[in-house]
Amino acid sequence: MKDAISPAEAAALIPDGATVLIGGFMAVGSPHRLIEALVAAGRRDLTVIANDTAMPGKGIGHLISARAVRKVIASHIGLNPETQAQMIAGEIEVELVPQGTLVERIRAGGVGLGGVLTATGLGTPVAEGKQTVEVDGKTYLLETPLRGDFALVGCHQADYIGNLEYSLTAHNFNPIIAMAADEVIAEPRTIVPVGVISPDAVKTPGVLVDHLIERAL
Amino acid sequence: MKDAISPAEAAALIPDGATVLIGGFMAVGSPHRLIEALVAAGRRDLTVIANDTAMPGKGIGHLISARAVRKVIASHIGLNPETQAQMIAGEIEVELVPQGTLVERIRAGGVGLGGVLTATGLGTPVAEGKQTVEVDGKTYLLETPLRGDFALVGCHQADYIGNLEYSLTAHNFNPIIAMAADEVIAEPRTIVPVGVISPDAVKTPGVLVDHLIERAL
Amino acid sequence: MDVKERIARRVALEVEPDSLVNLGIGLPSMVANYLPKDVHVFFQAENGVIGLGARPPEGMEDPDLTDAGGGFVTAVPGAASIDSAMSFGLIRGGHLDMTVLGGLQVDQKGHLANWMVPGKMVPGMGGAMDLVAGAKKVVVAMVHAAKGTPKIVPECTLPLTALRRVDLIVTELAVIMPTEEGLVLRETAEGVSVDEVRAATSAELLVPAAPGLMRLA
Amino acid sequence: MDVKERIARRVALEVEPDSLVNLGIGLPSMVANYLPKDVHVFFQAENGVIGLGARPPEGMEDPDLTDAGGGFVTAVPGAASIDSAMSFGLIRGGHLDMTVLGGLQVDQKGHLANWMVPGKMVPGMGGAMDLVAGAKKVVVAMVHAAKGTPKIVPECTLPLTALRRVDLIVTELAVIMPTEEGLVLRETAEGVSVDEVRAATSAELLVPAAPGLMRLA
Repeated sequence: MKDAISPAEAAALIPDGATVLIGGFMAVGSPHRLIEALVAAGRRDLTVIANDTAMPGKGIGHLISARAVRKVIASHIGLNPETQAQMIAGEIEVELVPQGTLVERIRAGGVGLGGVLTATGLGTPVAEGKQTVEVDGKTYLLETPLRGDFALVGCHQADYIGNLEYSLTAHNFNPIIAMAADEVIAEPRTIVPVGVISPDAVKTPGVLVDHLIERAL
Repeated sequence: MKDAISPAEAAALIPDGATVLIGGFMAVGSPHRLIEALVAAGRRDLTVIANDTAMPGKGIGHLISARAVRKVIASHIGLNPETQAQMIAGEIEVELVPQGTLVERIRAGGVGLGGVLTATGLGTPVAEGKQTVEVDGKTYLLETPLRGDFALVGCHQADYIGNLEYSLTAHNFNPIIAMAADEVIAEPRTIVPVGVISPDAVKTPGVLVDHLIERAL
Repeated sequence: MDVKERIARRVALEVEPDSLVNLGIGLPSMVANYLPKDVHVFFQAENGVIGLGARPPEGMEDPDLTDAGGGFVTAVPGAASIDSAMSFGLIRGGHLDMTVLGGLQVDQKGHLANWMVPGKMVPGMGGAMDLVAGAKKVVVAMVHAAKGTPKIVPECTLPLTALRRVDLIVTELAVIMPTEEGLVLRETAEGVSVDEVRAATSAELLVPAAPGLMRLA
Repeated sequence: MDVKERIARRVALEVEPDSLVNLGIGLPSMVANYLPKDVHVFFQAENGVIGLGARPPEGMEDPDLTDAGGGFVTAVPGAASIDSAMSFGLIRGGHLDMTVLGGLQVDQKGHLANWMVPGKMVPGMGGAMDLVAGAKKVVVAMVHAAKGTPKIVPECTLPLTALRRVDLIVTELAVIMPTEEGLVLRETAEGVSVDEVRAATSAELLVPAAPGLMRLA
C-alpha cells in the first residue's frame, strides 16, 4: 500500500539540483500536476532527462519557462524555442542523444547493464569522445547507463500498491524511467483498488513505485 | 492478416540444422504442438536457444528425447537427466548462460544492439574467453547478441493479424524471442478477430509474427 | 501538380504491401495519402503506436494518442501501443521495413545529413539517427535543391545522420539510387531532362543509357 | 526442531516489511512459512511473477502459473506478471531487496559457490549468478557442513557464482557475516559453543567478545 501524496508534497521531496527523469513525448503522457508543482515550488538547477522539452506552456516546457532547469539530456528540443534560446545564451546545458540510444541508456541504468553497444551515432557528432568496441568485425559505440535521483512517471491508472497501466502513445518513456531512479513518483489519472488491474495488464510493477500522486478531484 | 498453418506445415518450414529460439520455462508457455510436430517430422541437428530443456516428456524435453538437438544454449538443464546424459556422452553440445544474461543477449539480437555489458558472470567460468570492458572504473563482461533462424512462441491468445497476449508466468522468454528471429511462428491457445485485443494489451505486435499455428480443435 | 505531391506520390510506389513503415514529419507524412487502395500497410509512429490512423473525428481526440509531431491521430483496428524501448527496438532491430525521411544533404556515398545546421538549427536528432541506422530501407524525400543550392552533393558539409548508405532519393526532378559505385540516376520527372537534373546536382551522377520516366501512380 | 526449520526461521527475521524477495528452491523456499504475520512482502519468482502466493486449491491449478521450480502456485492480489527481461531487469538492476539461496561453499571473502561440482553436477546456473550479482542483500541458507566436510572454507574450490561478497550466512549452528575483514561470527545457536562452530568451519572466524544467541522468532 502506497501513501497518496499531493503534488506539492511530492515536489518538496525533490531538492534543487536533483536529476529527474520525466516521462512524456511532446507532453503526451507527462506527469503534468507534478511538473506544475515543481514550478510552483520554485525549484532550480534541475537536470532533466526526457525525450524532449515539449513546447512553451506544455509539460516540461513549464520547467524550461520557469528557468528551473540547468541541464537537459534529450533527443529533441526543436519545438521549444525557449530551450533553444536558453541554450544559445549559455543558461542551460543541452546534451542531445538519439532517441533510441536515450531509451536504451535509461533502460541500461534501470536493469543494471554497464552499457550497450549500438551503431546509431557512428560517424556523427554523437560519437565524439566515446569509446568504440568491436564485435565480430563490426564497430559499435559504447553508450553508458543513465539514471536519475527521481523518476516522475505519468500514467493512466494505478492501484493502491502502485501497479501502473499506461494508455496508447502515453506509454513512451514512462515504463522505462520507472526502473531507473532511486525514487519513483507516479501520477495516475485514476487510482483503483488492488485487484482491479489484472497481473497481465501491469506494465510497471508496484514494487518499483515509491509514491503515488493523490487523485485530482 | 496471417495465414493459420498446421503444426506439421510449420515444422516443414524449419530445416534440419536450423537455430530455433523456443519460449517456455520448464515447459510452461512453450509451443507444445509445434514441438511435437518437429519431433514427428524427425528433425535433426537443431540448435535450441531456450531457458531450459524442461524435463523428459514435457516441452523441449521431447526434442531432447528424440535426439533432434545438436546444441543447446540455455541457463539450466538440471531437471532433464537426458540432456545431461547426452552432454556427458558428447552427443549434444551445451552452452550454459546465466538466465539474465541469456535474455539480454536475445533481446540485444532482437533490438539491434551489438552487445551489452554485465557484471553477471565475472570471476566465474562464464567469463572465460570473453572480452571485458571498463566503464567508469568498473569492469564488465561483454555479452554478444543471440538470434535464431526461427522463434517458436507459445502464447495465450492471438488476433488474426498476429498480435499476441501472454498469461501469467507463461510470458517468460516468449515476448523477447519474438523479436530475435528471421521468422516467427506463434502458437496461441485461441485466435480472435482483430479488435478483440486492445492495443494496450498487445505484448508482441503482429508485425513481428510471420505465421500462426491454427486452432487446436 | 504540386512539387511535394509529386514526390510523395512517387515515394508511395516504394511501399510494399503488409509492411511496417515509418514516415517522418512534413513532406514524408504526405506519402500516406497516395498509397494504392489495395496496399495494406502498418504505419509506425516512433512515439509508440503501430497502426497509426488518420485524424480523429472532431471532439473525439484522445490526448493519449498522437503522432510523433504531437498531432492527434487515430489507431487502426489491430493497432498496438508500445513503449519507447519497444518502438526503437523495432527500428534498430531491423523490423521496420521502410522509413521515409526529409533531407538537408545527401552525398555521393549515399550519406544523409538531415538533423542540424551548426550555428543555425540544432533541434536534436530525435529518432532520425536510429531510423537511418536501423530501417531495412531508407528513402529520402526532398526537394532537389534549396533555393538554387544543390542538396545532392559530393560530400556532406553538414553533420551526418548516420554512416549507412540510404537506399533511394526521390525529388521533384528525379529518382536517384545510391550504390557502391555512386549515385545512379534511375528516373527523371516528366519534362525534365538529364541535363536539368545534372545542373541542379553538384554530386556526380551515373546516368544509364535510358533513365526511366518518374512514375506517379 | 528440524535443522532446516531452524535455518529458515532465522532467515525469516532478515526479511524487511514491504520488500521484494526472491527465495531459491529447496530450503530457501521454506522461509516464506516463517514470516511474522504482520510483515507484508512481495515474493518474486524469476520465471515471471511478483506476488507469488501459496499452493492453489486442488483442481484450480493454472498451467500458466508456476514457480521457478515448475510447481503450481497462486498469485496474491496486486500481483504482476512480467517477462524474463523485466524479471531479470529487476534482479540485476538492484530492485530486488533480498534473495535467499542455498550454498555449496562460502569462503573467507564471502564468495559463494552454489551452482556446479565439476564432473559431477552441471545443471546450469539458472538465475543464481544474476541473483548474487544483482540483489541488494544476499543471504546464504545452508547446513553448516556436508557430512562432516566444512562448507565455510578459506577459499572456494568449486567454481564461484559471483565475485560479490554475500551479506549473511545462516546455518543451523551459527549466523556469520562476511565483511571486508573476514567472516564475523555474529550468533551461535542455542546449545552450540564457539568452539563447535569453529570445528565445523575450515575458514578463519572473527569472534567478537560475546556472540549473540541465534534468534528463531
